[in-house]
Amino acid sequence: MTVSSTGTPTTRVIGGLALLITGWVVVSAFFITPADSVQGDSVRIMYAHVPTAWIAYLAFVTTAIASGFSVARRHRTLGFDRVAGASAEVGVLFMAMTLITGSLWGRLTWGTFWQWDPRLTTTLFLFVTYVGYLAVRRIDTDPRQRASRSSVIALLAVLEIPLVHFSVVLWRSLHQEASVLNTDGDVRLDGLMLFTLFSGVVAFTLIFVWLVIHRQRLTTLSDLERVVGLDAAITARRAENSAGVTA
Amino acid sequence: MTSVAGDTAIRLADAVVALGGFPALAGASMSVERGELVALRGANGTGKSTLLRLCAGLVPLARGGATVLGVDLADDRVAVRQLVGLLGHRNGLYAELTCRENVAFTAQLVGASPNDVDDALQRLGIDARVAVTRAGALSAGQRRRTALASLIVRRAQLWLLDEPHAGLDTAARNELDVILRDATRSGATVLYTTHEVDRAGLATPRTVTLSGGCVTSDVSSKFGVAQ
Amino acid sequence: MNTIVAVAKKDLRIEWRTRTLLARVVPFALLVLVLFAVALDSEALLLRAAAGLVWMAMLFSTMLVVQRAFDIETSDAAMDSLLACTAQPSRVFYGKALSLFVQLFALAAVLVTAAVVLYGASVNGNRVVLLVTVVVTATGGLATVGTLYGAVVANMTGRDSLLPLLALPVLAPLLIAASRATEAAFGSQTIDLANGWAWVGVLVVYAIVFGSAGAAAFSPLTESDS
Amino acid sequence: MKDLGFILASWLITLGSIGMLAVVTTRQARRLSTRVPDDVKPWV
Repeated sequence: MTVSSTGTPTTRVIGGLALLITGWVVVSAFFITPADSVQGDSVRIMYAHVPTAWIAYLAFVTTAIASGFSVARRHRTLGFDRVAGASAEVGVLFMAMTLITGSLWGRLTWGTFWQWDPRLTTTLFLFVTYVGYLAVRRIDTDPRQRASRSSVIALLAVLEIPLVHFSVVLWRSLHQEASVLNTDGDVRLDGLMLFTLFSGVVAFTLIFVWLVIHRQRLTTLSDLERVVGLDAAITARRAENSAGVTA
Repeated sequence: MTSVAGDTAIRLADAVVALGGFPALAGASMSVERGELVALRGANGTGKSTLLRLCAGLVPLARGGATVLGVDLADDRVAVRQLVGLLGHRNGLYAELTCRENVAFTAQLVGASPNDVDDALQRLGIDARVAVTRAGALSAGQRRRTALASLIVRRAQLWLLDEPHAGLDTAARNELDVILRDATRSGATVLYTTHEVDRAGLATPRTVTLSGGCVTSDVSSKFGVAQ
Repeated sequence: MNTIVAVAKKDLRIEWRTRTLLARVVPFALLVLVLFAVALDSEALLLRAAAGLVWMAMLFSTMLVVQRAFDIETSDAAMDSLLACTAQPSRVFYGKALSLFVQLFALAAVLVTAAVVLYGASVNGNRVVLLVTVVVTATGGLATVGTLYGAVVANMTGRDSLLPLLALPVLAPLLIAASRATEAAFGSQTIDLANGWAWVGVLVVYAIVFGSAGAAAFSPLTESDS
Repeated sequence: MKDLGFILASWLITLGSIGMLAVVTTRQARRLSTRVPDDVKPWV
């Protein structure tokens, strides 16, 4: 019998916990926590937005570190590369969600969907950079070649992002424009609000771990499928060969 | 340049190379000593070119073992690049440079002198008029000769030639045979592919035949193989 | 050093014979500047945007020049022999970057002149020094990043669409810095000369960072896979 | 609740995309798992 999933008892526990805590966060965010004194009800978006953003950054840090280890091991073990890829996939999705929920919140709080402030701009470039990273990973090639190429892109992104951030900070600092509303999202929170936000971070971290485990196993599966397919193809080619000799 | 590998230039043990999932080499085993001249024979699509590209470090080894000039290809296939001269299907020439400029560029990179360039051109029968013609405007045979001249200038330890005789006229073919034997005499190892039986038999002391991505026969003879 | 010069000379000689830059890239870049002018439709706005538009046109043109620079190498598998002939792939990187630098510098000179003529931008006195420094450092950054990502996509399928996707986000800091510094050199009201020089500092750091990263990353990037 | 539309949209987008990725991942896993024998799967 073949095991028809990438799940294990550990991932099931992680998944269950993630669902449970997410449920609590949703209930608390909508019905239990009060509206913020400055932001009003729009603070309820924050309970989704902040954990999402946290995961997005965590994902790219994970990708960078895993790529570094992959290079250090000279791509002999593909595990690091698979984790790097899975983490980037999840990170790109979370980054997109961060940008969307962030601009919805911004519309309510600032009155605009987008502001060219350093944090937003850097996040946008981070997003585009990792979309490119995933495009490189999608090119069908030998897994070790894939690891070698994509790790270079990931490590160059580590160089790129601070430069982007620094230049955007410098750029915006030259424009003395008053903010629409003098808040950047770092609001003062009471105990329950903080606890909800913290639960959200925990829940989304568990979701992230669950997704990365499963998605890196997917890559393992497709790499293994390549190996299994090659075995069959070698046997076929050799058989054809001996048949040709006897004929 | 000396290597720690001893006397073995190429050692393949059940080497498998997969190109887009297809096992172009499906477990080839062979061993070539330094200074040997070996012809690779086989029909189209039997893995001759892939075997050469594997030895040149251009394609990854999927299974088995492959050591070329002391470099383990499973571990680091880039390291072998510098020791090996490959003449593949494509000539590796710049179409906008003249024949002589192409060879001279190679010479500059490896630190050979302009005299070496002239010698190489002369040996391959490239005259002054052809030498100043853009590579893109040359005939297929002339481009082949230019690429061979570059290879001579490089003085690689292992020569890997894919159909080097194809497109050459009789005089050039005979001269090529002399060049290859000279190369082995000066310590280089030469592995070339051909599907011409007589050439493989007469000019070469050893003929390895590929079929279905595997080595199916390996014949050594001082007098050539009667077919 | 020898290898760097040899590779650069080879690339420039090929460029001189085909005149791709002159015949295709320069007209394209000028066209971009003209089209921007038509799209913006305001002389005041154009003058304000001149610096940014020049560097936008430079970025797009860089994509073309880089693609051409690696087409030369891959069309007859010359890259394989080239790398086989050199002990240090980083020198091939610097050689190709050097030739890109020369070409892009010439292009930048044309585009800055065009901005003066078409958009009414003006450069005078000690601003000329700033402008030349900006063009040199920014072109240096463009050349190194262009060569690096050109090598990334050189042996990939579908590289024409992949190169801008990978390279343009990386070039964003350069675009910001070069545009602001050029604005200062054009005598903008929003940025003074001192700020312009601060941006040059960013450009220098950028060129050095990607110059060294490119040299280090070049070797693993050039492994072909088929 | 003020701005309920924006708040609901944010949450739906967030949870919806996570859910979709989870579903796509498990379906892909189910499809690929059958093509690879168990003894080579490191987590079995």
